[in-house]
Amino acid sequence: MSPLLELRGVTRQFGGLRALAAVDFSIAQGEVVGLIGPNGAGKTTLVNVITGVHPATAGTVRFAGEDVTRQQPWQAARRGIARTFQIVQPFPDMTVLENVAAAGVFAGSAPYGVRAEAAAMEHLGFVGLAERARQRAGSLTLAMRKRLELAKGLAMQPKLLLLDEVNAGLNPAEIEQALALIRAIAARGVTILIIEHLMKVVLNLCSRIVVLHHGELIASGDPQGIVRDPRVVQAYLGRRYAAH
Amino acid sequence: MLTLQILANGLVLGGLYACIAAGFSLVWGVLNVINILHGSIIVLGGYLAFFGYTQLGIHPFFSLLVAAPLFFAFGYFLQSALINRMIAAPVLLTLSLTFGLDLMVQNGMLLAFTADFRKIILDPPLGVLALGPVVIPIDRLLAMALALGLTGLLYLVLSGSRIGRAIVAVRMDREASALMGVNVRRIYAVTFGLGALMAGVAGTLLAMIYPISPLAGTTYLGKAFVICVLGGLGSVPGAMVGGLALGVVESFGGLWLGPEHATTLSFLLLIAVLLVRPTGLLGRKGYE
Amino acid sequence: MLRIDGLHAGYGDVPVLWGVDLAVERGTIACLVGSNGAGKTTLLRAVSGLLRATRGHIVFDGADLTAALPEQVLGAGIAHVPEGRRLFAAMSVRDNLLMGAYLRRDGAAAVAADLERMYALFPILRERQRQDAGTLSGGEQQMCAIARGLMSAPRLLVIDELSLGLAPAVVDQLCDALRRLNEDGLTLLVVEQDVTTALELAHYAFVMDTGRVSRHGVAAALRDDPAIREAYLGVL
Amino acid sequence: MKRTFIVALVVLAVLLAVPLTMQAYGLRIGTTMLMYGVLAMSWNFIGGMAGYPSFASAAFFGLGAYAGAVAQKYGVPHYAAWALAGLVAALFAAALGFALLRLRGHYFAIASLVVAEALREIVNSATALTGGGMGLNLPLPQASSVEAQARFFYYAMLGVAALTFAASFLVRHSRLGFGLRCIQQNESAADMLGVNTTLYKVIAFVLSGAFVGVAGAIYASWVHYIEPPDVFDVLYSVKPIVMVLLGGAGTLFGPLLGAGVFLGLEELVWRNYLSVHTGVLGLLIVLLVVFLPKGMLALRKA
Repeated sequence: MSPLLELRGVTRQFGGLRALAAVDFSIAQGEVVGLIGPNGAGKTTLVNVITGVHPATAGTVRFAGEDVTRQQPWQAARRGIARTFQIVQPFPDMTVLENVAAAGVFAGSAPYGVRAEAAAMEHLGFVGLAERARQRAGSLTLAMRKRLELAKGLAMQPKLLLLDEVNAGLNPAEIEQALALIRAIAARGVTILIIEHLMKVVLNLCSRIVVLHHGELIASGDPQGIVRDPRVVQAYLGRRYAAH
Repeated sequence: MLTLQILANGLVLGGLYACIAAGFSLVWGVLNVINILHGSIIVLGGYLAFFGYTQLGIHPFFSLLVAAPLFFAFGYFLQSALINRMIAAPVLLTLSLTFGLDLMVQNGMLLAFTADFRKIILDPPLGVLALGPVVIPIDRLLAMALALGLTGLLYLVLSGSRIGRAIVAVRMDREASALMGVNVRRIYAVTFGLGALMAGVAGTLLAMIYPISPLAGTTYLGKAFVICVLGGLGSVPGAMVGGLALGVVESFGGLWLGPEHATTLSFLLLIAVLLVRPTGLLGRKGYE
Repeated sequence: MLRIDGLHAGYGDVPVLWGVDLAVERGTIACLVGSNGAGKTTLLRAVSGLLRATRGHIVFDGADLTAALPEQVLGAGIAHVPEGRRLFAAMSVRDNLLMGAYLRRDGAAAVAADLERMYALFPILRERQRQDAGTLSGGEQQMCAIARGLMSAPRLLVIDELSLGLAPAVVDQLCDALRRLNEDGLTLLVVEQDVTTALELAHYAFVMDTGRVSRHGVAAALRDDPAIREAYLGVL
Repeated sequence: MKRTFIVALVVLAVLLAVPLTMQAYGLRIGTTMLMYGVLAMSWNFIGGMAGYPSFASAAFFGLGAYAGAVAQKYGVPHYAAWALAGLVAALFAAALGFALLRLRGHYFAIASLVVAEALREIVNSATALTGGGMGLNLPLPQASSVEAQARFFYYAMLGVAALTFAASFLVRHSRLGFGLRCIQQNESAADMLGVNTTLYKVIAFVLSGAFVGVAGAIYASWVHYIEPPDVFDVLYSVKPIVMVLLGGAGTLFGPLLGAGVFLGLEELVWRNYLSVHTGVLGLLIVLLVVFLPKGMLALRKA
């Protein structure tokens, strides 16, 4: 079976800066993959390339058998690639419900109107925000906004969900809740790519981990192998850590 | 030979354009506010010079010395009293605000000065300077030299003085400037004051060359837009290059297409540049 | 020297700080660690007057700075090196440093002498002094940002995200410089994501969690605390 | 939604009945108010719903006026000429939209402002077609009396205003309107959610041009003489913005309310203080921006 997402030789250049250098990797249908790497390794750039925000300077991106290297972000959304943001971006003056309904209407297949709102309400229930449905999205706390992002992601009816640092800024209890949510989403058969800082999260959720460093893919494999890989330990965890 | 003469005319015109645009560009770049009032301040400067000359016999080159502090104070006051309140508002609101102010000033000028066109006619005239085949009236040449000199002076102030560095710093990063101890609101007021000063001074020089009327400001405002986009926001060298370029383009355009098309040409140039390089030809990205 | 009591602050209608208590002793290096979004940067912004606290107090050397403007905080002796350096990119290194001295009224000679001190502290800045700050490498930019903060002759230097995106060797070099400054009497408050680096550098540490200081103590003791090791150093 | 319908029907009934009781002066005011309503509601598509600070209304108005006038000069009957003017303005808006809507903020505002100036210059110099600075005369419609003529134009303008309102209503309660609101709130986030932002913005821009074009053509027939500085006047770009700001941007009735209030103020000032009327308009704008930036409808919520 061909992979759901496949990147070949993907390079992204910003002026003189090479943010991604010939990255090859793929994700199979139903996988939960973790993408880790130190700050500035190119993780968010990779997500931006996949979703068409910054098209690749070289290389190809294939999604569900289709070449999508040159797609626009809205096309990516309609093809079934949903993403959440490191810095959450709701429509602040719309209600929580409207935010989720928008995702369903424009990326999913919900027709505009009452039915879109009903579907949105279900997703809000799933992430535990049902009682906030009529509130302004701008008035949510950070943890709630992260859950709103997940609800929006789900409403887009994605084949592939890209979670960019969904746990950043959450406390341990909130992280536990978020992990449970992500597991529940994966159980629905959604393929997930998690970009994470916290090793704990990735080790807990992912069947496979890929490591970016200075825009290059330096390792890929099962979690236990990755944490023992000396190159990964040096690049990501730091030599001080390796010495411990 | 005609080419040389047209080029000379264009450069003389361009020097004045640079002076017009420098202040406008500075205000836009630093405050992220388009000052629609800029054109009317130019015209006010023109009236100051006109009445100074006809009523009191003060030569326009000297009324500069009065105009500069007067318009600086006007701009400083306007910014601290009114525009600072709206500085963070959406584009539409700040634009409407300066537009409303402009309507008030225009109306005031119409009442005070009527719609008649006025022009300073120097008596005795300063004559012309002939450089081979190229002939340039001396009053125009002096006006250009003064305009370029003032623009250069503005550049020196911005790059070499403490307050100038603060203005540039605020343009690049408002918050980091605040962390350096810069009082951003005061810098905004100073910047707006400098913008008004440049406009007023440009007006005193223009009144010797072109007839002024209360509604003439719109044309100059249009030129300032075009130059800003050509040269990039908030950059004095950009305004200088953009101004000279526009002056030359307009005089050659007038020659080849007829003078009535000169304005259209500059607008088409503006749209073309905006489409190709939305941050201006020489522009670098501001903080907006 | 710096004392923060029950500080609440946030952006618009989103609260970020929920009663922060923290104290920095004169002559020490304190560090503030915590996960992304715990509120470390928000706390520093509240201290330096970029953000108005909704409740609580900030007191520095006996002066109440809770409602102070950025220039008043700087004038009181606290300089803030912001996250991401925030240099004036199209200005020369030298002009950036001079911007740091913007508020000083003790004369050009004193400023020039301090400029020399900065060049002695970070010699690479002397070589690059005519270059635009935007052309510097990441490590050089951080040096420039620290030096710019020092040019205001502060008594407390606050640094946000010291090591962000920098190579380990550069971080070591910066830490050495900060230790020397501390030995000369400067008090420091450093926000750092890399807990190992932070606990090596500092005398005393504060751990932030969702808008509060959840633990604090002598750095060496925290380093051996199993809970900290588990939460922030990973599970290995 | 039902209440909206009832309110709209009542307003329409009143507007239909009003001319029966009015003299020429009242009809002139009524026609102007309806025209302002069209301008304000049209600007609301791009400026209020999508949040783009457009200053292109004068361009659409002038273009429509000249398209209608030139068509009638070549013998096209006036209804057809008006429809043609709307089409020309719409096509122009579509082409312009693809080019300009990539710009944001001040740059978009200025580019759209400049378009009207450029059009005016072009019309001014295309003397053979437009009469240039001499202006252009339009044939008078056949009507029995001055009153009947005034009534004819009143109803024509009412027709366009009703169409514009219907379009606003439909857009507001559709996927398109929802998408425009998303764009207004956060364009790049809307893009990520699957909103084809370019297409939506262009549609909004076309809607903001088409009805203004028709209104311009009717205006031209109504005053039966046009010249470039009159129909390309920058105030045609600014007044609708003031009206919408006055009434409340992005709302359905706000622009209409704003148009009514604005015209009332304008008439009052115009009649009593003719020499300072632009100054008072300016003062009004300044006060509005400083004290009531969210419009009169925001007062009710507060």
